[in-house]
Parts: sequence; C-alpha cells; structure tokens
Amino acid sequence: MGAAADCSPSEMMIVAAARALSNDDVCFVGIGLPSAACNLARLTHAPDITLIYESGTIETKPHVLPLSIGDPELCQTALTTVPVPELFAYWLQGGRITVGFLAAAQIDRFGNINTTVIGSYGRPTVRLPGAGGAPEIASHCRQVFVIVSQTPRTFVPQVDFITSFGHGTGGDHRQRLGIRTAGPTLVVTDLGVLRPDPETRELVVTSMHPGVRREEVAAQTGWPVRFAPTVEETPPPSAHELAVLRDLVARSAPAAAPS
Amino acid sequence: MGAAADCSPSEMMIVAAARALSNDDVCFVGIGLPSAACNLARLTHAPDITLIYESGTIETKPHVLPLSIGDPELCQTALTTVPVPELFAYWLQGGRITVGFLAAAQIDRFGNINTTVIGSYGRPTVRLPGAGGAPEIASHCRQVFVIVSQTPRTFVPQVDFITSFGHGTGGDHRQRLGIRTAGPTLVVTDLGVLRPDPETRELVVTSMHPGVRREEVAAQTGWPVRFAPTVEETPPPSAHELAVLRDLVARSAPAAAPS
Amino acid sequence: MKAAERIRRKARFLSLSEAVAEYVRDGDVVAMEGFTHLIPFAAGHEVIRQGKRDLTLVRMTPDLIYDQLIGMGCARKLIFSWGGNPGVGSLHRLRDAVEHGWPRPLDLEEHSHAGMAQAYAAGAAGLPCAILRGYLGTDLARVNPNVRFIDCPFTGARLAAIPALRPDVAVIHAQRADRRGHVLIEGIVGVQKEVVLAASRAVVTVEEIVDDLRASGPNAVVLPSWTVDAIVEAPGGARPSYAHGYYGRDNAFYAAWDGISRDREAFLAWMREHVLRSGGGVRVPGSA
Amino acid sequence: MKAAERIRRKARFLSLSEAVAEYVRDGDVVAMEGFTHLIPFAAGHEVIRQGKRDLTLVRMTPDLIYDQLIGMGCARKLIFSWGGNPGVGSLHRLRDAVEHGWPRPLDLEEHSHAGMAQAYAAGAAGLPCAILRGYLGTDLARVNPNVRFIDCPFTGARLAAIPALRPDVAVIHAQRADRRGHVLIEGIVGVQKEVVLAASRAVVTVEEIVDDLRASGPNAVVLPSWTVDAIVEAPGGARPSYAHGYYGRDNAFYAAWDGISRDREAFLAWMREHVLRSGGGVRVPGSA
Repeated sequence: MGAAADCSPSEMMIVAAARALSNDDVCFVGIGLPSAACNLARLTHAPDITLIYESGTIETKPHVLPLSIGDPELCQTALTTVPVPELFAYWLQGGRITVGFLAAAQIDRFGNINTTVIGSYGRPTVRLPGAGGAPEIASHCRQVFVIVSQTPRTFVPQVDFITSFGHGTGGDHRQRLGIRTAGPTLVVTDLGVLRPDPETRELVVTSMHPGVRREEVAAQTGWPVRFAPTVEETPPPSAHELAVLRDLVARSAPAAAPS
Repeated sequence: MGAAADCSPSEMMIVAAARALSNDDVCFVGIGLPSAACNLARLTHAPDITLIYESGTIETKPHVLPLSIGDPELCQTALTTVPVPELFAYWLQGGRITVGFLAAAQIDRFGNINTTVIGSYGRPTVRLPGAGGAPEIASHCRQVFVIVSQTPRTFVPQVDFITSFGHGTGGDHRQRLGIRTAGPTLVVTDLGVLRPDPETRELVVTSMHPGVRREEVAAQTGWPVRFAPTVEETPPPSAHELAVLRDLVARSAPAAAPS
Repeated sequence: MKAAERIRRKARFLSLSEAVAEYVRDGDVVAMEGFTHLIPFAAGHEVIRQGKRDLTLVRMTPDLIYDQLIGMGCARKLIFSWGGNPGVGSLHRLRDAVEHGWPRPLDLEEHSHAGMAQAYAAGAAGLPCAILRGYLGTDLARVNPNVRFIDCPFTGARLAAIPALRPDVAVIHAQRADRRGHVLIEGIVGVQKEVVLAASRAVVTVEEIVDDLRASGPNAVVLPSWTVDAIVEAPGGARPSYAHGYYGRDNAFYAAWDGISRDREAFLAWMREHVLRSGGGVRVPGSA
Repeated sequence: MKAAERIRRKARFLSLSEAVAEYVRDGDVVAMEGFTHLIPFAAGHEVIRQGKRDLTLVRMTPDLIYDQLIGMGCARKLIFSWGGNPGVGSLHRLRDAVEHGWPRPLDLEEHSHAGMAQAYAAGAAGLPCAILRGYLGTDLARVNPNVRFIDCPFTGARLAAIPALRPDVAVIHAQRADRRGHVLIEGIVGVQKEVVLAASRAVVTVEEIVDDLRASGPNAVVLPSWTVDAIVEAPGGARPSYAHGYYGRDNAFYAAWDGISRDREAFLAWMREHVLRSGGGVRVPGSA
C-alpha cells in the first residue's frame, strides 16, 4: 500500500486516529470525528472491533456514518440494542469498554475536556451542548482517545469548565480522586499526536503529520507546548486507507461527513 | 347461582380469598394457595385482573395453575416478561401493585409473617425456605392479603422470625418505620376471615365460614383471638365458583393443585 | 415534582389536543423523551399551539423539539444532559435563551447522560435518589447542587447521588398500541419505559392502534395499559426524528434547522407556517 | 469475591468437563443462575463429578441443583433468598446441612429476592453496593450484617444497602449461541445477564450452537461473545427445569425429588446412579 498522493489535514487526522484502535477493542464512540475514525478502523485493519454508541446500540456496523448518536443505521446493524440506563450502568460503568473516543471544544494541557461553556458558567459567552456521556466515558473506559483540530482556541492552558476530567492538575490527580482508569492517553489532531508525559501527565507532542513544522504546532497551541525527545513523523495515509475513508464519507449523508 | 352442595374447607378458603380481589387490581401473586385464589378470581368475577409473578411475568393468564413461580405457562401467556431486577425495582418497589397475595408458615396477632425458621435462627428446629419476594411485597404493595390454614402452629402470638413485616407490635408501627402502605388488611383461612383492628392492628375475626363455631376458631388460634362486634357468615361458594375452581385444579398438574 | 401516584386505571384513547389539554398543565415538570429515536414532535407542537407556559422541561437530549418549545417561550427551566443539534451543531433557540434571555430567561439544571439516565431509573423504581460512580473531578458537580456525594457503607468508596426524576407528566411516542391500550416500543428504547413509570401522568402518541401488538418475542418492551393515562394515534408523530419499522430520520431537516433557527424572525416565521397554522390564539414571543 | 476483570477476549468453545475444570475452582464463589427457567443442571452435575469443594454457592432460588451440590458436600456457604422446592416443599439436603451439619455444616447468608436481584445488578454495574427501599422491620436485617441502612442525601429517607454481588464465576444455561460466541436468552430471563456481567469468569451452556442467533427483534437479550469465557453445547442441559422454545419443565420430577432427597442413602444412591456414573473418582460424603 503506497502512500497516498495528497490528503487533507482532516483526513490525516482521522487516519492517524483509526490506526490507534485494535481488533480487540471495545470502543465507546462519540459522534462526528470519533465515529469516522472508529468506523475507518473497522473497515480497514480492525474488522472485529466492537463499536458501542450511547444510544444503546452494541456491536454496531453502520454502512454509512451516522449523523446522530442514534441514527436508524446504528440499531439496524447492531448485535443488540439496550435501554440507555442499562448501557451506562452495565456496559460503561461496569468497566467493559477498552477505549472511549471523544471530541472536544476545549482541551487543556492536562487533557481535561470542556464541552459545556466558553466563559463563565453563569454568563457564558458561548453555550456549548454540554456533557452527554463524556464525563463517565472519561472515567470508566480503560483509556480515552481524543480527536480534535488543533488551534489556540481549542488547545488552552486551562479549560473554562471541566466537563470531562482528564488528568486534572497532572501527576496522580486521577488516582487521588479514586479513578482507576488511565484517562486520556492519546490526542490526535490535524497537526500531529500528543500523549501525556508519564510523570506530569502534561500533553506532549510525540508525532507530527507529514509537512507539519514545530513552529506551526507551537503557534496552534495555547500553552508553551513541549515536544518529546524524539518526535516521529506520522506515516501518511496509505492509498487503501484514503480510498476507504473517502468511500465512507461519500456514501454518508453530507451532514454526517466530517468537513 | 345457588349455593354449592358441599365443599372442602380449602375450597371455601380459596373462594373467599378470590372474592376479595377486584377487576381493577394489579396483583403480585405468591405460589400455591395465593395463585389458586388469584386465578379463580380471574376466571370468575375479575376477568381483567392483572396478575404478576416474581419471575417477571406481567399480566399473565395461565390456563393451569403453575407449580413454580416461573412455569413455562406463565411466560407463554404473559403480556411481557421482564428481568427480575426490573420487576422488583420498577414494578414492585415502584409502587404499581395494588394487592400482594402471600402465604405463610407462621403469622402472628399483628400480621407479621415468618417463612424463615421455626426456633432460633442460629439453631433452627425447622429451616423454612426463607424470604423470597415477601418482605418487599409486604412493604410496597398498597395492601397485602394473606391466605393460610388456621392452626395453633401457624397462628402464633409472636412469630419466631419476622420475614415479612406486617403491623409489627401494632398501632402505627408501620408509619413509624416510614412504610407508607397499608400492610396486611385481610387474612383468609380455612375457618374464616380476620382483619386488623383499625386502632391496635390486632387481627380480629370478622367472618366465619358456614358451619364453623367460635370455639373451633379460638382453639385453632395461638392467642386469645378476638371477634368483631358482628361476625358475619361467609357466603358459601356458588355452584359456579366451585365448578370453575375444581376445573382449574383438575386440569393443573397434580403437584400444583392445592390440597 | 410531586410524588407520583403510580397506580393508574387503564389508558384512555384521546385526540392529541384533548390529551395535551388535560394532561399537560402550565407550570408542570414535563419530560418528552425519546433518545434520537421516537421523539414526540407532534405532541410537542400541540403543547406549543396550546400555549402552555412556565414548563420545566426535562430531557436528556433537548433536540429540535425543545429548541422550538424554548424559542416559543413555553419553558422557564431545562433539566438536561446534552443540548445540541446532533451531528450539526448548536440549538440556537436554546443558546439565545441562555445567552440573551430571549424570549425569556431559562434556568438550567445540567447533568451527564449517566446521571440523568439513572435518575429516571430511580424515579421508575420509587427510590428518592440514584447512585452512580460519576461526576468525579467535573465542574458539573460544582455548579449543580443536585449532584451530591455519599460513601459506600461497605467499602467507603465515594459515590455520586442524584435526586430521582419524577416528572409531573411524561410524553413519549411509540410504534403502536393495541385496543386494550398496551404500548409497544422497539429499536432504540432510550429511557422511555423509565420516564413513563417515573411520571405522575403519561401521554403516549403512537404510529397506529392495532388489534395485535405484534410484540417481537416474550421480552419485548411493552408498557401495560395501566401504566399510561392517554394514548393518541398520531401517525408520523415522531418526524423529523424517526420510528423504527415505520420511517427514517430526516437528517436533511436536522441540518436545515441550523439555518432556520439562527435568526429569531426566521424561526418565528417557520413556526407560524409549520406549527401554529393549524391552531389559533397562540401567544407568539415579542408579539405581546 | 475478587474484583472482576471485566474486559474479556472472545468466548472459547469448550466441552463441559473442560469448561468446569478450567473455570470453576475449589473455594470459588460460584453463582449458577436461572430463575426457575434455564437452570444449569448439566454444569452443576459436572461440578459434582469433578468433586469441587469449599464453594460459596450464590443463587436466588437454590432449587434442586444446589440441594444436590450441598448434599454432595461441595459447598461451605450459601448466599440465597428462597431455598425451597418450588410448589413442593423443602429442599431436604439443604435442611439436613443447616439443621444437622450433614454432610458438612453450611453457612448461610440470606437476603430477600429484591435485595439479591439489586446486588447482582450492582455487581454488573460496577457499583460497590446496591440501594433499595427494603428489609424495613424484618429480622433479616438483624441476622445479616451485609444488610445496612443509609440516609438519602436529599430526602433523609432510610434506604437499605447491600454489597454488590461479584462472583468469581457465573454459570448459566441459554437457548443458543452463534459461532462467533454471542449468546441469546429469552423467556424468563431472571438475573442471567446481571450475573454474567457481575462475575470475574462466565461459563454458558447452550441448547445449540447455530449459524444465525435468530434473535427476536432488536431488543432481544443477547450476551456478546466478549462478555463470556466459555460456551458449551449441552442440549437438555437445563433439565429437569426447562428451556423456553425447546422443552418444558419436568414438574413430576420436582415432586418426586421430595421423596428421593428426604433420605441420605436414597439421595446418595440416586446421585451415584444418575450423576456420578458417567464420571469417576468422586469423593462421596461419608465414604471417607
């Protein structure tokens, strides 16, 4: 599979995210970019990956990308569909999920996620949709992957509101709260990949996509971002990966296709 | 419907119990005598009564009396069958049941029921089956009916073990425990009918079956039983009631038929 | 929310206007549920036409129907866990109410999906509260006084507690009911059973009323007649959401709503044209 | 009970003897569930043939299978909520163990059905405890230290709390599994889903292994392959209980068991004839 001619940063991001998933994963899928990445993984190297959406659809295999978390396609292609209280109690809180895949409006240097408000909670400048399943996805899945475009607006030193707890103020903050899961272990953006420092849990750039320069990454990050001792270059999408992704997007409802 | 020639005390007991149920009742049915009484009601004056068994079978209409709480017949003739945790949480604890119909190994003057042990709990002389659904049936149903043969062994001053709380030590004991339901309001035996005194909640004889004498009732009760100012005579089973009951018993598995 | 009187007579078959007039009252805590699937749009539109006011709206995912109710000034408070246009973006009427108080200020009580789903389940189960391992480290617990923490009496583990949700009235849409009033729901069943069992009153709109419920198997999701107050035949009553086995989701409309709802006048014009037309005498926000 | 490692590989297809040998261990907390329906007799008999010892047996309704395990000396403790022969009378082997310590003393932990069902649900849900409105005024709360009471942090209402049930191994019988290892259960589903999700290990015997699971509708009760460790094809594995859609309950045998089990020698003779015969080298109580 030779490298693809050219691809958009968004395509590179989705491909890089898809590669992080394995065939054995049981994945709790957020809508939008996470859904695109998880289904790309299923349609390429991880055909047996188990995808679960918060609408209660378990082991679903959508032919097209769903627009909403509960599109008919998800139920029609699922192994089974359970009530929403059962999904969150037995399947998520029960600890059966290996990877929770989330998007974010804001993410900070310690991987805390904000999808609630920009500004103060009482008088927000922007009212965002809110939590949905994310707070418990972030605390109950064995690990959390985040996929989000990297800009100074999204990558902030500290989120305005902690909707989903990542590594808090860093270090062993999760353990101190009695949270036993790993939290955000991977953040994939349109520029590269960040992972938490093993000690401080600060997000550090470990890989950059082809053609991306450090200055660019620094300029698009709201804090003085650190780079790993060795920063790899993300292998470009293979022709196959790109073809499958473009097919998937093309056959999906326009509104459901990631821009 | 003329009075039936002759019937057994057990038949009189089941008929009298069945008559206490109405067409609008949603009834949580214990196995054995309660099941016979509830289904007789359904097959006579209360065709639309809703019967629920603790196996999760809701609005079931068994053609024969089930031997167990979960016979195939119960599921096959039910409107729907729900998981057991749901049955106890949403349907019983949720407060949707008008009448809980129980049997008893021991019942005391305040309607407390023992189905756990005769003797001390640590070294019982007789180990009985235990609680099953009864403790929460007794506290969550709007009212509780009890059907049990009357002997000094079953009608005791105080039960050896409170498996299901009736009126405790009497008076407002239920309210003092924060229990909002009426508890045992009717006890039907092979000799007559007892109801709690409105004030003291002591079980008092309010009706005797045809041919039963006060001395007999007193002799079969383990405490100095009181009689209501006016004790009625239970109307004997009608020919129709008796015919339907005998058909039901005859077509049921011998082991399921109340002796 | 009043304590629910949980034992009901058999359901009555009413028209949509009768059911909403009788069972949805000004000031009520109203929960119209349906998780993406089976959203009771027809019933919600009737609530708007009847000009219900001061409602506390409860719903995990407010979706377009609550955007419309909020934009038409029916609500004083929203209890929710995710308030967006799924896969599209913001709910602009919800944002306008929260950010600018138009057409009136809107109080928010905000949870996570896990918390709200368990709060409905606790309501159905007659419990005063739900417990879950949740909200740890989040600011939701800071801004919402209805998120508290207790210790497990056996392990000492810290558990979040939320008050049970016990709406005054639940409104859902289902596939069908039989003539005895039993209701069948299948596909994505969300929290519909829980909200009906948790509420003091329950209105169910259905695609069709049939002789045979055609439940799929012994464990199908069925609400017995005696758990429902009113059943309304409302074919297409979930559009532009969908009804599994009847019609699909109108994703194009969900995308189009973004444009319709951004502008107050465009929104009001759309509502007049598509919702109010069939009814009369409705207070339109700003028209007072 | 150890904390469950909840994430499993796909299920393996094993023989009954392999599955019991590998997944049921001396000293385990074992829950063989099935509420009257789908009771895993074949698996229980294999546990007896393999002479497992010092088991803590967990089951809402011990039924005949636990009467047999207890009578054969496999158990040191029983956690249960109703221990009778349904519709017939006593479990005589259970009574003999409790009343006379034969073949060995049996510790009891006793709950109500409501408490035990919620304790399984809490185990499945990864909660340390379950809460319910229950046990009020009963002596069960007095004799069972695992029944405690907490106050609702919102209303102050008194609520019973029970530790979550997290068995080392769950054993259930189901109608069928497909070749990927997904399991279908229908009819009276009891607490089977809960016990499998609550346990550290799960063994499922099935009537048949098929290409198509033939689930009835989108909301059928299905246990995905990755929630089960071992699947065993065991046709008739629930007899003398029953399998909805396959065979009925042998009520006559349940009645006959009363006579068989009253006498120790008659019981042992029956077990030798009908259970042990097919296996060897088993310690029979009193034969030491």
